[in-house]
Amino acid sequence: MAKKRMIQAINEALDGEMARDPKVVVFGEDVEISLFGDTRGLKDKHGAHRVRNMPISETVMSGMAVGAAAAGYKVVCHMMFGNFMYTGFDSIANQASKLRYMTAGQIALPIVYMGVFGGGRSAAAQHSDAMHPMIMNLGGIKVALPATPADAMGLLRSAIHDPNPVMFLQAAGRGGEQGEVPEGDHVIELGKASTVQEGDDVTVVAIGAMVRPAMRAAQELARAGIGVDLIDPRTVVPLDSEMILDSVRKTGRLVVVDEARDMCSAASHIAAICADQCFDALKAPIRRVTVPDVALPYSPPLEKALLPNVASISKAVRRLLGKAAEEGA
Amino acid sequence: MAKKRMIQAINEALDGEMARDPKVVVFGEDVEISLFGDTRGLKDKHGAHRVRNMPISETVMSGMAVGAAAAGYKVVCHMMFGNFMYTGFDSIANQASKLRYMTAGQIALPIVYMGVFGGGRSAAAQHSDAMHPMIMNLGGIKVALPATPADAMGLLRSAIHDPNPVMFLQAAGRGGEQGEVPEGDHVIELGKASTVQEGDDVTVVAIGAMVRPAMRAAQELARAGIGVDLIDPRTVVPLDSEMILDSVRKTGRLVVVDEARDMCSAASHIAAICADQCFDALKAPIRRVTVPDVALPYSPPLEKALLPNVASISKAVRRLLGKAAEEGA
Amino acid sequence: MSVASSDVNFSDEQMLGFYRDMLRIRRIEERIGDDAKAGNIPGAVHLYIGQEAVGVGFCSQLTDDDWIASTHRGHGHFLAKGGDSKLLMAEIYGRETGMCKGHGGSMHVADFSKGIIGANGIVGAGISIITGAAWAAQMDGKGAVGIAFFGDGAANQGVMCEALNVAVLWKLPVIFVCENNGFSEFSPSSTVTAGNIVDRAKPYGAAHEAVDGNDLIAVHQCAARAIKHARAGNGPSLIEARTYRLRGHVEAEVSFLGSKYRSDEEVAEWIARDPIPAFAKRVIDAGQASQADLDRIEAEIAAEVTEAVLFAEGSPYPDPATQGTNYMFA
Amino acid sequence: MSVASSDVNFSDEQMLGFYRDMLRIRRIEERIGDDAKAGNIPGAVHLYIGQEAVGVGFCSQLTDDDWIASTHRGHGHFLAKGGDSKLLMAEIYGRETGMCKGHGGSMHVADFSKGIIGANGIVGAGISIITGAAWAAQMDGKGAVGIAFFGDGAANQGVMCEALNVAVLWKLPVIFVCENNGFSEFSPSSTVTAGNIVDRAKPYGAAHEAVDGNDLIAVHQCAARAIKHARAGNGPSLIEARTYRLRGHVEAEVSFLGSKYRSDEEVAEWIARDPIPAFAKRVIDAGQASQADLDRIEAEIAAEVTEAVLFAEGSPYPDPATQGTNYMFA
Ligand SMILES: Cc1ncc(C[n+]2csc(CCOP(=O)(O)OP(=O)(O)O)c2C)c(N)n1
Ligand SMILES: Cc1ncc(C[n+]2csc(CCOP(=O)(O)OP(=O)(O)O)c2C)c(N)n1
Ligand SMILES: [Mg+2]
Ligand SMILES: [Mg+2]
Repeated sequence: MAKKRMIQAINEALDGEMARDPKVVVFGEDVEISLFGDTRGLKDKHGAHRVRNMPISETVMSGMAVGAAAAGYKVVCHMMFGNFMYTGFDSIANQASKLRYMTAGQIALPIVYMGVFGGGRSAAAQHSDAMHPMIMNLGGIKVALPATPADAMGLLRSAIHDPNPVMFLQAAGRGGEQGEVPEGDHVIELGKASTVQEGDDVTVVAIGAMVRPAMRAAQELARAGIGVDLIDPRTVVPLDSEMILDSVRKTGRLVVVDEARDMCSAASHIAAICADQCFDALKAPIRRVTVPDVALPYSPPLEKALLPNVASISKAVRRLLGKAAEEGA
Repeated sequence: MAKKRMIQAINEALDGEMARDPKVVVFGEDVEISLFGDTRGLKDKHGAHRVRNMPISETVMSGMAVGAAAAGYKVVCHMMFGNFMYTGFDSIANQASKLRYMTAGQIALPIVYMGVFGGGRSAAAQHSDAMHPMIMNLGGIKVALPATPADAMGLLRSAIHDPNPVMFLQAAGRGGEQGEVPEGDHVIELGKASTVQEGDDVTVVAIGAMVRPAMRAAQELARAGIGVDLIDPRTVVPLDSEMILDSVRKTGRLVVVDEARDMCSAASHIAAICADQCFDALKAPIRRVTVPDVALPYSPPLEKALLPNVASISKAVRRLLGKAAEEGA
Repeated sequence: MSVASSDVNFSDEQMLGFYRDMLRIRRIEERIGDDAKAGNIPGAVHLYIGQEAVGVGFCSQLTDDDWIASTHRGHGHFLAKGGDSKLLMAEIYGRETGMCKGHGGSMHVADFSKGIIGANGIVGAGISIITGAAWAAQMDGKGAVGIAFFGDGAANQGVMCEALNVAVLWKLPVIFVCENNGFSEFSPSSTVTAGNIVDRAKPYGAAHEAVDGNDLIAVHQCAARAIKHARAGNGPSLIEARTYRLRGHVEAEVSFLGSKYRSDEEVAEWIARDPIPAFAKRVIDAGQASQADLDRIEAEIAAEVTEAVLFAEGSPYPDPATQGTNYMFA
Repeated sequence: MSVASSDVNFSDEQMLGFYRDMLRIRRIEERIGDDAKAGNIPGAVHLYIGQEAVGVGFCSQLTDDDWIASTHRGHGHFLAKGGDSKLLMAEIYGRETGMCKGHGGSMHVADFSKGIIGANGIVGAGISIITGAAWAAQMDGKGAVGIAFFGDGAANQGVMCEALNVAVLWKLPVIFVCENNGFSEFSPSSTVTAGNIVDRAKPYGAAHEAVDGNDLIAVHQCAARAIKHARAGNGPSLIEARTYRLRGHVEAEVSFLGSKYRSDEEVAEWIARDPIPAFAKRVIDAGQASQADLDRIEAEIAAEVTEAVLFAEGSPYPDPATQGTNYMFA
């Protein structure tokens, strides 16, 4: 194990996969110099034909990923900010997510669409969406949202190996986050959640960047005698609903923390699954800690107030356990 | 009241609003001749400047709607099939849904994006998406899904009057459907659900094209002594959650029928709201009758099997009531 | 014997091959049209009838390693690139034995083993996909090319310009073939398309050429130049082939359109310029074939059509119990 | 006295006005840059420094009834079109008193009452929006125009071609102003842009002109022609103004980029062509103003900058208890 920054873990995963498999290619706007650092140095190591800067043309870009993948390459298509996906959305929503199905499995489409998502840095409405629910609803695209450097490396490797389109969403501003990363070929299977912390009183499912505040909240709650079973799904497609259901069957209570806008969020969906499949185990309402249905604001205090955080997660859990009084809320 | 076809009701709503308000304009691909008939005849009546054919250029089209609305027009932008929205998605997802918010309410954006959605006609994957959940998750766009000619007329009128972007989604192939439409200026407020049928045993919320099979199922279930409270939300943004919650508080049971793919569907969200806000009233798991997470197939028997229908709705209700045995399932 | 048509000599066999390829598309599609009218085909059907010379002119010079991307009007390209008529017909009939096991239908016929990326229900979508496939071909370094066929309407999708730009910069072996049939659905080109489409290549410095899309030999020669250019690593071309669809935009249109969008005279004019009879005459006039040869081809194709339809009709629908949710993920 | 610069005479007052408008943008943005470096500004900041002649050249000929749409680099256009510096500064500081009450920030400053549709975080997005606004202006019939400012990078978004096509067909009063500063973020134009951007108007038959974007008078004259063309109902123009951004793509770039993407020599060359000193020299050389005049303007602007910053700094942040969820729907 070695401590690594998130962005370094991503960079090493790309580097390692490019070294292992000559079919892996990376393209996107400014991937050569690399805005976030995740693709930095790849061109020098792996050649100008495999690491290519694109013009600002998301429409053709997202579709080129489909064509190059259909023709046998493992394509990493860097969309920079997730919001720019909308500009090239047809090839994601109508092509990548459907082409294999429409042709009855004639092809595999090993594409990784990468992008930064979510708020927290005053990037304002057009650079802060959490678009994983929308992609989930498309059905044909896997979605990975790593919460730690180790998961970023392991999930990205799996995403590149995967014969299907995978949306790999990096949390905005978390590139500098440090964490232990196993040596060697660290791979994490898509569709396997992780139990961040065990507890018996309440299940908290936290997605992507929400895992960190949820962890802090869980620690704080532990001091108050509340045991949180904290689950990080790591991928929402496939979703490890079994692990979530098992946990809720144990605790009887569920809070889902999601950085998406509330309506039709991943939180909604996880809540719906549990309200359906482990209803009898439920001792309390299912709570969602999500973003209100607004485009995120720029001003730091406004933005901060709208994003889930340690306090709002704690509060939701305490209320669920009828301990609202204790926190004076 | 007079019997009218759905498409005629839509056409009359457009015609009436254009006659009333010279600021109402309609544009889109082939809106002059009109593929579906909904915009037919409008050019002759209201002039070539107010009813304009667009080149096949969804990207500029969806954005022109934003600009023309910001500049004072009430813009009806016909996207033809809902799936073509993805081609012009930036202006919907990054602009129309956010511009008012980002500018702190400096402008209103009275836009109606129209399109046909959903399956049932072997239009295959790229013409059959139900994209309302994705739009719901954007937050800044209202979404209307009329189930009857009367609602189509009333909701469309309200959508045109509304100062906000509204996605008006017509169910594929339902244009010929007949129904009674009130005379005069029939308007239905956005955000008001309708109780299609009252009952005490189970609440069924059915969206858009799903209302009809849900009604048939409810009638069938009534003969078996099962009372269905059938609710058609009519708009999912705003969502009349009060009416839904009140019903579930009465019945204790909920089945949501949605033509969207299951993951992060409107069904998921409605289920999540109820699992949160009326948990104590629930006597049984919340069930979703939705489309599996696939792109819809072309072949009629395959497609039929994947869409919710009278049988699958009935079955979900019977199972919920523990009457599975009776139907031999 | 061979005919010299501006520099190119085609053998009798080649000429008959072109004729066969065009006629095969025509007859198969006529049958599809009849079947659609008879209500035997689910979904929408867009026929390529009248435009066959374009698809055949290009695809007859490609191998299975070359890629094509097509449109909603894609049967012709599928067949011209070597697609199987039985598998096509069964697909359009929505049967289990179809090329896409009934999952795709008319607008999504594809055969990746033959380099047919497929028809596409989204106007313009094939342009970006083929650009990516051409990038793959370039990296493979084996001289394969990618061709996107699309309509004049699709040329107004901004993606065409994005693709021209990147293809020129990267020198991609790609050919953008715009089949200008004069209409975007029911809108005449002049009302929705400014200027000449072929000129849109110029600002990017892409090779470009306009060609009579109803003249198979002209198309073939033009295609040969563009393909050579691409295979040689010289980058993309934009070809505008002027042609006409002799059928409706979609077979069902008469039943739902309230008015006409083109005159009978215009249609008649273009029927007179139908690429297939013109080509037949040319072959016969040049003495490269006899009427008997053509009749034999006609008969062979008739047999193929019958066989394809029998195959489709005799095939089961896919079984919802085991099909329909299988292919989302590999 | 007035200077005759290819046909156009500008009064002393006008010349000083141009100078003031450019310098005002410069000084306000220099301060924004300093504040960003000092960590006083949340979010990303993209400065217009070096490109002021373009925004001023165009906007000085517009009224509040004309529309402009801008980019991520939008402060200059906002100010040139009459935006208030206090409201701008407070917005960038994220304060309640900002133009957008802190909801938008640097990339979303807008003032609809002045025809400023706003900056935009999505490259190319303003192009379609302004096309719609121009359609509205056409319907209004009062001679208003719409102008989209965008970069050379944005010119590779297909939407530019879609907009040119529809604007020509509908004869929309719209001007597409491409400010070619040589870079898409960190990619030099030559690596991402094929051919000359201005030529992209040609296939559509749109009016077009290339201009030295660092020469205010040249820009002004070019703008005058395009605006006249639009107001007269003759349709769109595409203008390519060659310029350079003297600052980074984004103010923070030195802190996160691993390498340089342009040479010091190149930057020095363009500093030598800085539009503002050049214009100052021109005014003085022509005897249209004295150094004292310029100094007075400098002092006035310094006061405005100070006032704007004090206003921003002294303003409260919006209160999350009452703000933040108010403006999604009207
Ligand atoms: C993105 C998108 N927009 C609109 C449509 C609807 N549509 C189908 S075919 C067509 C016209 C296409 O015209 P053209 O590209 O000239 O091809 P043609 O039909 O003439 O062969 C349109 C508008 C679509 N399928 N996809
Ligand atoms: C759709 C979209 N893609 C990518 C980006 C990221 N981005 C922001 S500015 C920029 C470069 C823009 O270049 P240009 O249009 O030349 O404008 P300049 O920055 O030079 O003024 C890019 C790629 C974006 N904001 N939006
Ligand atoms: Mg056409
Ligand atoms: Mg630039």
